[in-house]
Amino acid sequence: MTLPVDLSTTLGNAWFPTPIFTASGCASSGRELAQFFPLNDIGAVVTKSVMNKPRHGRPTPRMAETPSGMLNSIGLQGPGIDAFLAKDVPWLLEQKARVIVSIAGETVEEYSTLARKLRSVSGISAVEVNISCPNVENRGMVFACDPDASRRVIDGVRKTIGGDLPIIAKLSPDVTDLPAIARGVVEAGADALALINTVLGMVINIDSMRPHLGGKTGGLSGPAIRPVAVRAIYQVHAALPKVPILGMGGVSSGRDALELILAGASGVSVGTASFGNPTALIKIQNELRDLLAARGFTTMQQAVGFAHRDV
Amino acid sequence: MTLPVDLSTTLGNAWFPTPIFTASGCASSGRELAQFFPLNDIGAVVTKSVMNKPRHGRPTPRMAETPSGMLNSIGLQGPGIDAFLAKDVPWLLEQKARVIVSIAGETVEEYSTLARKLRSVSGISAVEVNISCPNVENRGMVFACDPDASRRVIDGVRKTIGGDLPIIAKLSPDVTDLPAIARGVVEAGADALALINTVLGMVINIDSMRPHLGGKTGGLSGPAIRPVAVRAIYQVHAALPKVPILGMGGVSSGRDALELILAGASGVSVGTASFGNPTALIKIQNELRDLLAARGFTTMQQAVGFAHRDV
Amino acid sequence: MATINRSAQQQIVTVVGNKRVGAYHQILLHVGEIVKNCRPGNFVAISVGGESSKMVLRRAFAISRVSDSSQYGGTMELIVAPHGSGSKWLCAQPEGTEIDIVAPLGTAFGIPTESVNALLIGGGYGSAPLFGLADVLKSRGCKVDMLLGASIGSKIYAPLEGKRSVNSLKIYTEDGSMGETGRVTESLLEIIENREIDIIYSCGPMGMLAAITELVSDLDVIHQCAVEESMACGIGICMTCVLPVSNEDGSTSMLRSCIDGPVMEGEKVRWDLVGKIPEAHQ
Amino acid sequence: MATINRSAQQQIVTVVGNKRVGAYHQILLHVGEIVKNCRPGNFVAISVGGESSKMVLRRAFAISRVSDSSQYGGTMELIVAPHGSGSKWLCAQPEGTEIDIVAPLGTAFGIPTESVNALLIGGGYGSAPLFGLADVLKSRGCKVDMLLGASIGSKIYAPLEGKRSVNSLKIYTEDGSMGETGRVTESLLEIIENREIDIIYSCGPMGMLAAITELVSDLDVIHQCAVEESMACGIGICMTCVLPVSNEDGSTSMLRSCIDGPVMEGEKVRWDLVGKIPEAHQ
Ligand SMILES: Cc1cc2nc3c(=O)[nH]c(=O)nc-3n(C[C@H](O)[C@H](O)[C@H](O)COP(=O)(O)OP(=O)(O)OC[C@H]3O[C@@H](n4cnc5c(N)ncnc54)[C@H](O)[C@@H]3O)c2cc1C
Ligand SMILES: Cc1cc2nc3c(=O)[nH]c(=O)nc-3n(C[C@H](O)[C@H](O)[C@H](O)COP(=O)(O)OP(=O)(O)OC[C@H]3O[C@@H](n4cnc5c(N)ncnc54)[C@H](O)[C@@H]3O)c2cc1C
Ligand SMILES: Cc1cc2nc3c(=O)[nH]c(=O)nc-3n(C[C@H](O)[C@H](O)[C@H](O)COP(=O)(O)O)c2cc1C
Ligand SMILES: Cc1cc2nc3c(=O)[nH]c(=O)nc-3n(C[C@H](O)[C@H](O)[C@H](O)COP(=O)(O)O)c2cc1C
Ligand code: FES
Ligand code: FES
Repeated sequence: MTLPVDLSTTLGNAWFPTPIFTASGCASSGRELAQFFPLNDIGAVVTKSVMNKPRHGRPTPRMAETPSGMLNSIGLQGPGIDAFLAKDVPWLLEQKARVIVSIAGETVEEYSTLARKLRSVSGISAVEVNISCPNVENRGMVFACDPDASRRVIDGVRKTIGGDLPIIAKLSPDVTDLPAIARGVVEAGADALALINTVLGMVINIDSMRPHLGGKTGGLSGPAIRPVAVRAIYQVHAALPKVPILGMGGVSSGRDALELILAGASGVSVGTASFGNPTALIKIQNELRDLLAARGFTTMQQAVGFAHRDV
Repeated sequence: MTLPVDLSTTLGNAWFPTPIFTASGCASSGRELAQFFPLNDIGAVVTKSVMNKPRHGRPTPRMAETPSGMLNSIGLQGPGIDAFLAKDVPWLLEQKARVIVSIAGETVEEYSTLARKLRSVSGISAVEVNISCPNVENRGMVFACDPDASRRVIDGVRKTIGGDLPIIAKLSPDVTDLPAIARGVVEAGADALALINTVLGMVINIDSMRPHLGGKTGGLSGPAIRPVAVRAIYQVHAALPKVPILGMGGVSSGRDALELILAGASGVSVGTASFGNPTALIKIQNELRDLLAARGFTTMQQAVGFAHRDV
Repeated sequence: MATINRSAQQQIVTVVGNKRVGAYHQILLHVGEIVKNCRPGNFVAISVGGESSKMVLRRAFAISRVSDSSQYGGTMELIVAPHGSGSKWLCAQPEGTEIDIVAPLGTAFGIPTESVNALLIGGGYGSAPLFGLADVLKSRGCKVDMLLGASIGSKIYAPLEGKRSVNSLKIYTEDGSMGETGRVTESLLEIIENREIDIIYSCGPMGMLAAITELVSDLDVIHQCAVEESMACGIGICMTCVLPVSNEDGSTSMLRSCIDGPVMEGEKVRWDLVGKIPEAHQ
Repeated sequence: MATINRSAQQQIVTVVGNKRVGAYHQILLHVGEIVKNCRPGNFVAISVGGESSKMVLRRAFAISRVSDSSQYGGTMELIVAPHGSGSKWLCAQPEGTEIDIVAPLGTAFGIPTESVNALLIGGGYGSAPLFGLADVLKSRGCKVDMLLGASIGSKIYAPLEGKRSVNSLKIYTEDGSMGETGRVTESLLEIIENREIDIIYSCGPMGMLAAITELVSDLDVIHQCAVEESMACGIGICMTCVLPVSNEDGSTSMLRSCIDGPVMEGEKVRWDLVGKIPEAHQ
């Protein structure tokens, strides 16, 4: 197939043939989607956020469908970093997939430990640091909602991991001043930003008349939050035009991906859309290529942040 | 018609026969909806936020439809408080509607001025203070995003308006710590809280490749944000169980209204749903009555915050 | 305002016809009694997408024609361009589908009390309400000429039956695929002069309405146009559909095109300020 | 896991039948070649609501039966209860509608290599996959008895043709409106003993599956059950559908019921921990 448009992109020093990635937690470790398309066809697989130890996650029910979206409260169920590095990463690299490992912790220390374990692994493209986790050292306040704690996490990861592997800090939209949080983590050493994690929400079951989710609150994702994602990306790109952004939030078509790119995203992760359509990533990638071509772009990079141009 | 369930509710010392109200800015001044049902049939008409002077608002396009929602950027177009009090309030009172006047300002002083002009008007049930407005004295930072500024607005209104008229402070969900803002305005004299105003969002037009709205960003409303509203109401009711909440955000059926009530709302405003269905308020009110009856409630009040009960 | 939307009703109605006509769909709705209150210029607001729709807003369409004598009782005809997801959904509805409408909404074209010479100008599907208007004008003894324009021939809507009430019909397309090559404004001034036009009724893209207003600004001719602004509610409660309109005192108000329109006096609309805020420009 | 979902395909298929049967809809899909890979116990995940749907997730339904010989080529039958908005939408689709499916998904019932005595227990629409299973078991020389239960008679799904492969069929309803009054667990132990049952296959509400597991826990009988957890993706990528399942070493893992199920060994599921977090209870 000939590429009419050069879709390639970079985040820090990592290169990707296309800007369409999976979203952390929406592709498990990659194997399950490989049934539907070769993982090598998309830009990268962003793996489910892994913690230091194995973890059961939250009780069921873990999801509720909402208008044009869904709530989830998985609670970071996973095998722990050691099993993950032993089993999942080698398999992904065998598939020639580009791999971005997402890590999550409950303390600043846990993030550094994860970074240390990752440092020696070769073949990984980048690390995404999911800081939308409760900080057990500060009354469970989510790291990403606390400018100081977010900085310290990224600072710890940067110092441990050394200078090579790009660090993508993934932020929560549930804050008063997102550009301030973004600036803090960039100063602390993040090479790129992932925007946005889910929006905190809740559904009450009107039969049991209690919160529907086992974990009470959950994260809202899907098309419902796309306007929030576009705003977040636009705001942060305006404040920090040189910092690459991995955009996400409700993308389910090439049109949506283009919208995030025009707002300032250099890459686009697709989460919830894969639940409704296992081949969503391929469809989105193809549609994006056509839309870029129709607008006269010869490279995807030309479109990044194009909505900010002067009149 | 016999009422199998007593739907009446109170916010501070104001009494309403039903908990279903219009939402500010989604019923203009009431006249237009009166074409479709008697305004006296619903709990109250919350009028469009009025400022001290007449105002043109933001340039068009002022709206974009989004999945299960919409963005608006009206920019508080309106006739100014004097014309409003002269023309609109008397007409509403003539219809025997309960009236909640929503006010908005650009400075703490403007809110106090509005409160002073309202003080002498009789027949009004309550004043809703929309503090989701840019504060011109602080780099345009929205009052509701600044704990200190929100307090000062409510404090000014309370002092000016005296002790009688209930003050409902309307908060924005776009903050890191909503219960903290809520606590601040209650301490400053708010009798009740309105939750939630729209969520900040943006749509990029993929043809012009620029922000679609004349005002660039807009407020997201409709079913898409309902999980955010439920979470906000639940959180604030848990933190301040004695403070009545006027809930809103994506309510378009009795089921939705019940969900907000179970989370902790004593009243429910309906906004965007009226755009899709001019008789939405009546439909919602009837459905709510049936749902309450089916669950064995004899009064609406019994259901307020019911999802918080101990096991 | 007291008289606006006075007879608006919300009703579930049945699609009794859906036929492709060029680039458009001619959709016939069985609406019953409502037809009695529909005037040329009024519009209908329609719920789209069905019960599980992610589209929360109604779509506005000009009422092309109503009839009370057909086999179905009161029917309403719409000419719909499949544009975005809502109008495409409507165009895909087969006969028998039930849809939720609110109608009639908005202002109507003013009908002169004497017999005058009227020129009706339509752009694209903007011609839809003009044929019904022509009928009314003709029945009042007016002479009715019509100009229709579009980018291409398939976007000209000019039904055979519609031409009965029209004295002359001239068609323009930008690509020349039908009628003359060019726009409806091409020889507008000559036509007005030659045919001694007293009143112009126009409906079509905002650019066309603005251009007509500009051309006739120095003439002693009335120009009523049906504007089209993006609408969220259609009934005056959301303030999204505003247009800058001159007041008597020279100031400008942002008026709702759904209830102070869609039919407005062309010369009162501040076309130069559309999409801007008046303050900054006074 | 390498073998799970190996033959899953996403495909647009046509509804070729939609018939009400009691409280359910029997929906027939023309799916073509896919039928070759469908085994009793597998399920299908269906997009609902059409193009402008606000429902973003697929709905899971057990494959009731597949056939490759009918007039339509390969067809798949589903028995759907109109429950919430998605299943109601599916039940409202007329013949000719195109829908987007992913199938076959998940584990299948294990088929014994020798001829054994099998007892099939279905609750509500849970009986749907059991008739196809009965066919397979019978063709392997097994003796197949069946118990079906539901709250009311209209929720018993027991098609005439389905009974061919069944040695005996006993029906229970809680209100007594069909068969015996009571639940399928009523005389379960006697039935197992009298009929010398070697293996139980069950499908139905989680409470029923748990009750059966409990009852047979001391017996030397295999129990395979098809579980039903709320699913967001159906293909193993979201982790919403997990169930606590015992490992060999006595620890508990949260396994995905969409790819490690829906068919699981009843005794391995920690029914007491469903809806809880294992750590807190070990
Ligand atoms: C008074 C009036 C009369 C009209 N008459 C006709 C007619 O006779 N035939 C016809 O084909 N079209 C007509 N239109 C335009 C028609 O309303 C739009 O094409 C339609 O709303 C687009 O909806 P969509 O879902 O296809 O597009 P989308 O772009 O998906 O619509 C998104 C949102 O924007 C609004 N919107 C988008 N474009 C317009 C527009 N041009 N006007 C108003 N709202 C818009 C929609 O209501 C919707 O809320 C009329 C519009 C108005 C205001
Ligand atoms: C393996 C499996 C096989 C099934 N087989 C059948 C069958 O043969 N016939 C039948 O009628 N039903 C079956 N179900 C249940 C069916 O999936 C649900 O009734 C359906 O998803 C409800 O969707 P809704 O839109 O009607 O309800 P809603 O309550 O609106 O659904 C909301 C969301 O929750 C999910 N959900 C709700 N209930 C269930 C449930 N019980 N199981 C899984 N997801 C759920 C839906 O997928 C959706 O995402 C099966 C479920 C599973 C997991
Ligand atoms: C079921 C589910 C699980 C998720 N798990 C993670 C996770 O482990 N780590 C993470 O950083 N984000 C996680 N997310 C957030 C997504 O990566 C993404 O930021 C969000 O869902 C918005 O994108 P979408 O609308 O395309 O899904 C999860 C989202 C969902 C729906
Ligand atoms: C078009 C529009 C205009 C609005 N104007 C106001 C306003 O003037 N003052 C205010 O406090 N809220 C305003 N709101 C917010 C609503 O009152 C409400 O808080 C919000 O829309 C959420 O409710 P909904 O989802 O039911 O619309 C406006 C909302 C919309 C959609
Ligand atoms: S469309 Fe809502 S006021 Fe005109
Ligand atoms: S439903 Fe998504 S992992 Fe099972």
